[in-house]
Amino acid sequence: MLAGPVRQRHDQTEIRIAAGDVVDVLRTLHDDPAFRFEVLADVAGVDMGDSMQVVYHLWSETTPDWLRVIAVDLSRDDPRVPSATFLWKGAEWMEREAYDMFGIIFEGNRDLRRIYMPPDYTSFPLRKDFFLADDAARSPGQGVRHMEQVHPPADSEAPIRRARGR
Amino acid sequence: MAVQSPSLDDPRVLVDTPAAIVDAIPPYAPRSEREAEFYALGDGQMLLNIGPHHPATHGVLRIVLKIEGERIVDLDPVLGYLHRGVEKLAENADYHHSIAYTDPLEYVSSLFNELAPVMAFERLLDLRVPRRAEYLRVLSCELLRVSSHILFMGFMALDMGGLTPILYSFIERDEMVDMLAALTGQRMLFNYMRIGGVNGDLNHEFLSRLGDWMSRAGRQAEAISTLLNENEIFVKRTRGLGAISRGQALNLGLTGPNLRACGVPFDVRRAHPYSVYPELDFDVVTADEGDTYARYLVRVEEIKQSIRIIDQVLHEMPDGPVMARIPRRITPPPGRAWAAIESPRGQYGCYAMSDGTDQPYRFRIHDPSFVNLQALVPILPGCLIADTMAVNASLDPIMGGVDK
Amino acid sequence: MNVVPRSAPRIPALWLLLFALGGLGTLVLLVLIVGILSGVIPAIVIWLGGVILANIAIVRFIVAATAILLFTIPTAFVIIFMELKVIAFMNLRIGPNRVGPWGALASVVHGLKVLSKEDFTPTGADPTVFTLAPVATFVGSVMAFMVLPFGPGLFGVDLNVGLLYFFAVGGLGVVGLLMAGWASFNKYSLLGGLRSAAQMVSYEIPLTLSVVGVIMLAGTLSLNGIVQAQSGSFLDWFVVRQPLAFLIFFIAATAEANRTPFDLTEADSEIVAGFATEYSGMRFGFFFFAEYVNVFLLSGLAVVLFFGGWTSPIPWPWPIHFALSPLESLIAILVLLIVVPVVASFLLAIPIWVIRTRLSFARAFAMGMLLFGPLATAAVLIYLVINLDALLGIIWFFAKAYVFVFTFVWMRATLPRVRIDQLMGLAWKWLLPASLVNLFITALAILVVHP
Amino acid sequence: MIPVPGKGIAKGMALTLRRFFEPKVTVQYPEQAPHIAPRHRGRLELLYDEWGALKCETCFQCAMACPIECIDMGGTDTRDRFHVHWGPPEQYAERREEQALRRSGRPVPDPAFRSFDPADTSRLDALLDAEDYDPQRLLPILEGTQEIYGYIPVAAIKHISNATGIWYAEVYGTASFYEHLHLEPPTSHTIGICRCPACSLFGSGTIRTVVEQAAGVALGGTTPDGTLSLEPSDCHGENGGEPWVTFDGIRRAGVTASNAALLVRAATGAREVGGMPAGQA
Repeated sequence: MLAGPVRQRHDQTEIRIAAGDVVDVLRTLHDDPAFRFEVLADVAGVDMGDSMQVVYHLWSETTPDWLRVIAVDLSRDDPRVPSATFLWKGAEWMEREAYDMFGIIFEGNRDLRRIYMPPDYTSFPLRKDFFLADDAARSPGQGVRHMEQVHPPADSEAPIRRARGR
Repeated sequence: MAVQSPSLDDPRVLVDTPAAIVDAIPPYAPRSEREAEFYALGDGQMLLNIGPHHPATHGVLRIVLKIEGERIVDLDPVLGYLHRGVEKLAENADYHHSIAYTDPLEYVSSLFNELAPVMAFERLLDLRVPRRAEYLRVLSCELLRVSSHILFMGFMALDMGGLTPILYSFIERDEMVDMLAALTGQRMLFNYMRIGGVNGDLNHEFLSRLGDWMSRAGRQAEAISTLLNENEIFVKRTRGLGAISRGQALNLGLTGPNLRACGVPFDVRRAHPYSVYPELDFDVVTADEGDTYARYLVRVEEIKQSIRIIDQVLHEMPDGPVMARIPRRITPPPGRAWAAIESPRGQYGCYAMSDGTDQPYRFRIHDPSFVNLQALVPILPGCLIADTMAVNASLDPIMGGVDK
Repeated sequence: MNVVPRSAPRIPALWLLLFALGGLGTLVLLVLIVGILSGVIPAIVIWLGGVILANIAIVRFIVAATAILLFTIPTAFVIIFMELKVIAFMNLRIGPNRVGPWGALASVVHGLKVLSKEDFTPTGADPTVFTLAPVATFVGSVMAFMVLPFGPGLFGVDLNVGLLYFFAVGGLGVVGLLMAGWASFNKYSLLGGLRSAAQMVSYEIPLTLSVVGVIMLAGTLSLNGIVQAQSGSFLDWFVVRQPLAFLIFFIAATAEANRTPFDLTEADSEIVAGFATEYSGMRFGFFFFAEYVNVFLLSGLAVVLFFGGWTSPIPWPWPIHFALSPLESLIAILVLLIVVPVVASFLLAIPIWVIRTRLSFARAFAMGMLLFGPLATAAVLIYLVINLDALLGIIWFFAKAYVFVFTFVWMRATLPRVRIDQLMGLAWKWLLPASLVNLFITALAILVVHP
Repeated sequence: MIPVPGKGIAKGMALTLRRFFEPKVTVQYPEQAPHIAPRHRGRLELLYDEWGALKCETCFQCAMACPIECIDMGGTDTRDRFHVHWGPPEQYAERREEQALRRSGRPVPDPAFRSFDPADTSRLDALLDAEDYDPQRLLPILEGTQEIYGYIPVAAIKHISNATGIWYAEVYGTASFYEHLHLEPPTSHTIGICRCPACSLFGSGTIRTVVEQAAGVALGGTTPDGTLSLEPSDCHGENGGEPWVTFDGIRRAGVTASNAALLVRAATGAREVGGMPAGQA
């Protein structure tokens, strides 16, 4: 079921799973008396440049580590992942946020709409191909692009910053 | 049949059919099941907008209440009026800059907003922080926790119509903030936590102010307790209101005093110790009722625990540097780190990814207020309009943190 | 260049005014002389006097109404200032301290500010009702003043159903609030208006019932009569015989006056400003004034009903009464004010002049005046207080009333607000039964004591 | 313990009444200055050294480092020609208006850019395109601009700034730093005088005085008609026993104080009378 090696660093253990296994894995982690991960610390989306990820952080009193569950390799064009609201109702808004910022669709979330951006907004701001109006990274050490200046918009050929390493 | 949604700009609507505005149908097709369900008004129901500019919404929260008379049927909190895109900004700034961006998130307790990312970055860098710096972090954070909780008491009273407690709490907060200004150099957005330590050592003025304050620590908190704790009106309005069960609280992802008031002793300082908390002696305050009054009492008790911690920290403060030796431009090796701390509102987390450059690749702030605010939706239906404010105040959200 | 020739020399405006006044004065004098000589003016005076004497009640009413209207404004200002200052002091603040001595004019400046602001009518509001609502509220409060006895003989009208009239007219204020809530076209206002209607209707009942005991004891509905029934020492006050009734009355009066902890109609942290949400300018000012006038009104009523009105708590032990006619007392006052200081100063200055100290006579005289002037004034005041029951009564009445105003303000500084269901529950489940019980006990006691 | 109804309320009322008589904590601000900690760093201020000179060197480091871009620097250069503005334009109201006008397509009356004369930017566009609008290739862009116009006009600086996203101040700073880049139109003739101690020993000082008097402008300036500019030049220690004077960049030997005015006359076309500058005659 694991889609990658288990890593441990500092006080965090990391497992990687495929998007299809999220329901089973989370349910097992939550319900199995050996795990009892009762607290969902965080749900976050990540844009890896060529794919998307959803990162869950869990806490259990059975282990001294935070558990990081990463659902890897979501398609950038249609990222879909099952919702965690069936276990933690509190995941609803965090998933809404991930949808708002990355466009990740959480199937099963009853209230999947934008939470921060206005309802008629069309972009997903935290994606890596969304450049800031004054993006210091675009002109290293040189300064800033201004909102009103003519510059290549997000659909240009300027390279997307992709995650190097893991 | 396509429903022609009324526009507020249409003069005819205003003159001829005011009811069309009163019914405030969203000017777009509902985008989720829940929204469709919410905006379908039953007989005798009406929508009431509380906020975004409302005296009692702790910032710019907008709550759309569906009410029948005074009774709440359903509600839909609308966020985003204070959204600043801090995560995106931080991903486009270098590591030191990102900390400055996180400062104004939860403006009531900004040291905690700095601490979480700083700890995450330190984990990315495999950096060890000098012990004196750890103690200073704990000291300043606990001071701010006291201030934040006292402010909570005042605002809770204010939201329920009491005028005086908020001013007493601001007396205390003002002292605290002046004191921290002597330590950090700023009154509100401290920018004190730095990667590898803190931005300044103890100084005479801070210590004299702190000693002054410690001699009468919590005086105003006690005054507010006298005003509220036994006050029949206050107790009657809060006891049994908005009760959350243990399972429901965990399911909702509540953290901090809100969770502890439901009987779950989850305090990140104990559940997953960081900094020097394992060496300090304090109790995790819990209550069993899970109602608004219990949430209030838990916070009142936490003030005392924090004062206890401050006392210990002052006695055990080691000597040494307050800053690790790190370069100005830091490029952590590629990796991921998660750091969670116990802020006055609950578990404040920061998830940082590095790709080897000097800017964070992904910078995620998990704010406890954001999750705690969700609890309004299940617990408020059935209550009255006035209870919205009491429950909202007892959950203690800070919209700067909720909206990021 | 086209120069306009100066047609008239420039006269200062002041001189022009004086000329005009002089002309006018001469004209009036001429008319007067002619009128008196021809006997027209005496006839008019006699006729007018006859009319006034014949309609003395109406004249009294008009005078009283004017006096009360004029009186409400400073009262509201004083109470607003008190509210600002007392709450500030209880909050460990200083409060207003810039305008006037100790900031005493802050409320006046507030009033001027409200007057100068735009009077805004929101789109969708019903303009007529929206405009009339503050008037209705204010008129209700002011009309209730008419029966309130400030001192012996100092009242607008002594109705024999005074208390009934008071409650009836006081209830008019609710209509204004309801009108405001409905006409504002705002959900907060509507909620506020409905809350106020529900609250007032509920609290009128315990308020009125709690007073019935007092009525039974006094045997009259006239407020004057009730006060006279309590004359004597403070042991004769009805609060001693009706403590429960007073408690109920006080709680219900707090609710009637929309004061914390029962200020649900304008609960600022819940429904923004309730019925007043859409009001601005002087319309809001009327609501504001009416609220504070109401506070004074209910304090005054509490004093009249339970605390002996204008009677002093301890009967004046020395019945000194110079039986002087008004003219004689006027002469006496003048003598006291003018002659006594001068004579006394001379008496003080002459020895100094005789001994020839370095002090000049003029300076000694001035010092004497400064010394004896205030003394003489104080003497006049004491004389007046002793001799004019009205003045003493007014002082007692205001002192007692302001104790209650202070209590209202004090409660506002301390207490949180109750919830609407608790408010109604208190009225119907506790206050109403309690007042009924009080009523029965009083009736029983009267039956037993005076069968 | 039997709860007494009203006890809590009574306790609260007692507390507020006690507080009514307690000393107040209000700080009367303008009269009573609050104590500000020595460590307070909430105030931006420019420091002066012990001689009273401004310590700021206008290096723009602070403006560049400020994460929220609240530091803004602006001013005119020493000749009051180029308005140097560092920081995002959103910060100033007049700049906002300027942008609103620009967006709406109307002309932009901006006193900060009085010297902004429009220039034909088609060749500059081609150049920028060839350089890929790359901010890191600013120097080649500026050199090419000088080749196109003969100097670097303000219009070109603004155009480069807009097209590449480099701040105006940075382009200006680069252009003014390099000596071979000129911010002014080239004049017909240039007289250069070296001011090094060696040349001064041989009389370059007097030559300079004569030339300045004859031309009516100071060293570093240009005559009002633009025919002659005086500039400092450098002999690099090779003056060979006489002052280093150049005319149009070519060394002229044998120039002395007596014949230096001839150089000026040669440049301005001999329209002067008795040593008075041509413009004032």
